[in-house]
Amino acid sequence: MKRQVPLIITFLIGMIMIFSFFIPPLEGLEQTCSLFFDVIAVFAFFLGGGNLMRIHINKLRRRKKDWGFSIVTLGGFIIMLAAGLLKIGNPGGIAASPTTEGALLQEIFTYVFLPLQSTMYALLAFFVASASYRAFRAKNREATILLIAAFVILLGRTPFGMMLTAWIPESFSVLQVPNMAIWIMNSPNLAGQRAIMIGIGLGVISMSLRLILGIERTYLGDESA
Amino acid sequence: MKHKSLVILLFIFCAFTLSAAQEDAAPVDTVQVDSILPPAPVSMLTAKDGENDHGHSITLRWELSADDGAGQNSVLSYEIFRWVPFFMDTLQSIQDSLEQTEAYIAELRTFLPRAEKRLKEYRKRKKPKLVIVIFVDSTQFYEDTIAASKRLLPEYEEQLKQLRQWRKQAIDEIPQAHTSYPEQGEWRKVGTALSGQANFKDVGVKERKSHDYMADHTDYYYRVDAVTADPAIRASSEIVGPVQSYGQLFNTGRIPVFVAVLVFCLLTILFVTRARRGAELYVRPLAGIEAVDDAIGRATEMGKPILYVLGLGTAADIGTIASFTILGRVAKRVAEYQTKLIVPCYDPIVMTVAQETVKAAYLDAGRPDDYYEDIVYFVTQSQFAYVAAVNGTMLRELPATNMYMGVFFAESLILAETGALAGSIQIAGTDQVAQLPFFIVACDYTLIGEELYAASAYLGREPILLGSLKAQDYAKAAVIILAALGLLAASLDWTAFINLFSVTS
Amino acid sequence: MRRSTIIVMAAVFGLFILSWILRSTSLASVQEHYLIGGLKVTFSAFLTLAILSFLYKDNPFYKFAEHLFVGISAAFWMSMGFWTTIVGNLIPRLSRSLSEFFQVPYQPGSYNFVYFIPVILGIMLLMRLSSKYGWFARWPLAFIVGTFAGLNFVRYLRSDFVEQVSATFVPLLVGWQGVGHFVSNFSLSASGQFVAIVGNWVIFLGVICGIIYFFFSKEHKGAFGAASRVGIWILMITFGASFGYTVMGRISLLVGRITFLFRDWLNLIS
Amino acid sequence: MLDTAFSIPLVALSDIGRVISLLVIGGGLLWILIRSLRAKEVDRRIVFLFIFIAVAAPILFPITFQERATLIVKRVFDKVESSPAGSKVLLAFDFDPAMAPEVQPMADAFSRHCLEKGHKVIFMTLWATGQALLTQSLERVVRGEYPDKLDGVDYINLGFKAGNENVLNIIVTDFRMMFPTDVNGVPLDSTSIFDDVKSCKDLDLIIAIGGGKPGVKEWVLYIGDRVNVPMAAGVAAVVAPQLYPYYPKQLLGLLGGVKGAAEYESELVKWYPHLKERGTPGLRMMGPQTLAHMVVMAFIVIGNISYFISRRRERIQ
Repeated sequence: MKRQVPLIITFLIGMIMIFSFFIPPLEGLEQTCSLFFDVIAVFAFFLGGGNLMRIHINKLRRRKKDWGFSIVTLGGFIIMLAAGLLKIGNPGGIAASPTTEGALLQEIFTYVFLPLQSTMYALLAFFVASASYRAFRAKNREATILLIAAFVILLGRTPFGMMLTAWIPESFSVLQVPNMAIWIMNSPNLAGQRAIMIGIGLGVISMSLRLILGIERTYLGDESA
Repeated sequence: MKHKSLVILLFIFCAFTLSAAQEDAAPVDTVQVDSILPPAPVSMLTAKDGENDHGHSITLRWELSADDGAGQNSVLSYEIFRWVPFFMDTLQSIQDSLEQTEAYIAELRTFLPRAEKRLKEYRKRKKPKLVIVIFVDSTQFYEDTIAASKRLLPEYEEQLKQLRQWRKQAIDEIPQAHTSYPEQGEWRKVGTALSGQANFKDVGVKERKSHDYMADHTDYYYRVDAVTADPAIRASSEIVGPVQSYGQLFNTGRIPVFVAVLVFCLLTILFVTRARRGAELYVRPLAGIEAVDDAIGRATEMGKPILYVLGLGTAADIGTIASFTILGRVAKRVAEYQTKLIVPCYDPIVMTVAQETVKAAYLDAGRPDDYYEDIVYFVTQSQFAYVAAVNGTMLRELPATNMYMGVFFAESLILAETGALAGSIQIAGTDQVAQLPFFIVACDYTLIGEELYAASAYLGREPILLGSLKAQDYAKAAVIILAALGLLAASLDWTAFINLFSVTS
Repeated sequence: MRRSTIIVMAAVFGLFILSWILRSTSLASVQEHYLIGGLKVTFSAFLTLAILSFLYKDNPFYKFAEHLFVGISAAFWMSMGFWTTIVGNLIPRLSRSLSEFFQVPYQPGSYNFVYFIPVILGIMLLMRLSSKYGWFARWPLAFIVGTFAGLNFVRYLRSDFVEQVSATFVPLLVGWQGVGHFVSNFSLSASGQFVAIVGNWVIFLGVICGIIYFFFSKEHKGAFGAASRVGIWILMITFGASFGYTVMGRISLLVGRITFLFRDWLNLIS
Repeated sequence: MLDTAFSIPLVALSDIGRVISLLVIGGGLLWILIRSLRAKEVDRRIVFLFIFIAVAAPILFPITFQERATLIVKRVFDKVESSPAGSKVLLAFDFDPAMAPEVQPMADAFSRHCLEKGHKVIFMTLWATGQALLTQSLERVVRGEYPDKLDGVDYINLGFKAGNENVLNIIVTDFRMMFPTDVNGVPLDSTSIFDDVKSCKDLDLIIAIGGGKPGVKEWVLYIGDRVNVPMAAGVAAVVAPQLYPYYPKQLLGLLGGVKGAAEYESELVKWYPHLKERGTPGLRMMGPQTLAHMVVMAFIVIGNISYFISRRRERIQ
């Protein structure tokens, strides 16, 4: 009941998905499964929200470290949820898209969600810089190759690359940095990416097979429960 | 191709000016002939059942009209017509009234209980002592309507049953109805194709009850009109038909994939069984993994902890699953050396699994009492909050070794950078190609993509993993051989071989 | 320590109010809800700076912004999922009256009852929240895993295996018209024949050597070892290229934010 | 090279600004170099500060450069340009605010180009956050700049659906099963743009804009390879290199990061000069990009110099 049923479900659904790829009459079935998945995916969002609530309410109860911030989280969560589910301030009413201009959801998105998320990723710019300063060292042959390639691309992606090597005649134009960058992207990079892609692809394929056949059960979590 | 529409306009303009010019010279009647000269019709129109589908579709192909985008009265689009028997209208009307009835019934069903409830309320309410003229007693009204609807409902249901019956029969008669061609029917437009397009797929729906249901094994007749800017000026092609649609049982366009599936499954099963029988399967050592033991030793000497990060993956991600095996091995060593292990988690499910892995490892190492719950703990399910927390741990605890194994995203660089700052030895491994450069730059050892999976097989020594790894290697060998052959094929343009690998549809 | 924090807090609060006032006054001519408008921009600027403050060190402002984000994003995805998929795709198949309530076109069908299955599975998924019945969640989990495994199995075999293999079928001699022709107009021009030929060679050998590097069940010795060494070099070029390429992306994000601060908040640029 | 589209006093002002900021950056780098030659640690916060200045300065005092479309970008542009007016183009907005600065310029360029050409554009997204961004750019670009274009006739917004790959797996054979209505609850059957469109097979061009998962890779795996509809992509720089193996067989072209956007914009304004004043964010972002790149490269050089010196010291000892 706790372990067998899930394994059977995985097996059946997996098989449907595989066979319907080759057997046209099964396409309809496959599509229904996909639609089921989409619906379940939404419940997964709900689960995420539920988990969040639970964790932060616990934090509040136990007065754990930084419990004050849990109030912020819960507050934001509840306000946004109300704005979203009740379509507060949505000019189009219940039928309109939840993200209509002027709806509270859209407002919060524009003025709170957007700056927060994009700034978080903007932090990465700084870390790239500091990584290139302290970590990007020609320690050995491999590192050196990596460094040179990176340098050429960096140069080739900026107009400076063109300025520096514009004097090179057309008959040697591949030596112009931008062209070199393009060539690296189109040939060695493509080759390397393809090798990795095939490798990982095979990994994914065999893992999928193991999952469908029920050999791989880690995703089921702890045995005891 | 640039400014095509402009060119077309130009041509039309020319056509008019020409005809205008001729007006003086030539007699009037010829002029009219010229100006309304229809375009050349499409030729070689063929229709056949749509390939590799579940039926209910017909594919049309044709040679473009000579006036496509050029010449007099240039063709702007093609309109595809199908001969439809009037019988389909009957079916349609049945459909409509059927849906109408369904709607009525649903309405009544929702109305009745409400009305009865309301009636009860009225009944409860006492009639006022002095009856004013304005006062209307709605009780009567409600009693009547309820009675009426109660009478109507079964009638409607009866009607519905009848209609369903009819529809079923009608649908069964569709193929029969089409045999009456060309009598008792007419041509109807089923779609348009833009100029320059020489094919069209008339796709119907396979649900019998749907409005645009397209019956299989039915004689269909098609015609394609070449239409100019003035929809009145058009040229019809010759009629093709009868053509029937039917479902295929196997998608022949995907045979190469099917073969690959079979071969790969066989390889995997073969090697897994061999490995289970105890065949010794060699896996080459990986620098990153070799480094693990030294790192743990180093940590023990320095008396500093070891930080193991599972990444942002869920328990169903391959990278994470591979990481669990590695964690098990690391935890075992740690337990043996009696070093401190820290495993902050991002995903609750992952945390539970990780806890068991570590617990089991301590048990293996024969030190179950050294294990405590807080070795593996949940941080938060927000990417950057997680990073902030782990960074904090790094800078506080200054671990001797940081291991990042699993699925990582933008946070990879921040982690590795901070780790380097804390002066720890760093071993990373991920199958997220976009993050590999950062790990390679900032870490001492990195397991590249598939190496991560291999590492778990190498450490876990489970026959299943070893077997499937072997199967993957054979698949790679196949790639190399095929690539070599394909190279020859491409160089000697030996297309037959290359076509073997082309997956259509 | 306590005092300093109080001072910082006060300073930030003061600046916030100041910016609000200034922004509102500058907006007064443009829109009628200028107070709200000013508040909006000021607040998002505040959040931006709060996150950036993490670069100095982890601090309460960053934590505030962080926690706010966590709450909001979870709720955002929830409401979007509800309106688009539950209301958009599920309800029209389940109930006519509900569809009427949500004003979505009802889709009658005789097999609609099957759409209760995902609802049940979904509810089982939510049971994970209870420690007692958590194991129910494995059924939907199994469904999810099954779907993905099945889809990935064939799609990856097709796109990342078969298609990639056939994509490696490149001619080694591009536009070959004999040695004479090749030698006579030999050039290192980026669009020249020689470069194209070398490119194809690199692609072919690179893929082969890269794959050889990923061979695990054979020792990397002799010619095999040499090939795998070439493979790792190719991989290193690849990663170098990715790194160089990525820098641009990371910078863009910063450009975006700074532009916001300068244009929308400080009005320094148009 | 420098932007001369300013009135006289402004030119002077911005030039002074440029010179000063360049001097600051150059001097600072020199200082860092000297410190690292002395094998002294430079606090990472200083490094951070540098990158900030390098990016901020060119935003205040704009520097613009010329761009020339490379083949991989040109192919996309030519495809959009050469398809006959009225072709059905699907634009997938699979991104969130985190990558918007990078890919929004492409998204706008694609939308403008398609509407200029008179293509019929179908917008959709697999990211909940994408729908909010989609609303914004529809307001700004489509309704703002092309008020005569009609919703449901010239363009349609299908919005977001949950389920990632599974959404694609459905629309590959049936749009209406996944999207019974558009984002505003209008049934697809009542829109003329979907008259002849049943599934992705009936489209003339698919352009996926993204940078995460689900993203372009999923589009190739689930749609591009299954239907023979030409497919192009505009992606964040992070994922662009991984997509090269799909080019040119599975993707007809690829725009990588802001540079890709800038190249596309340069091509766009060449053909449609009146689009110039609508703004070319991609081209404008290349200024800060360039300076930041120079700084990063300088860091790499300095870092390695100090590394070698320290290694020599170790050898001597």
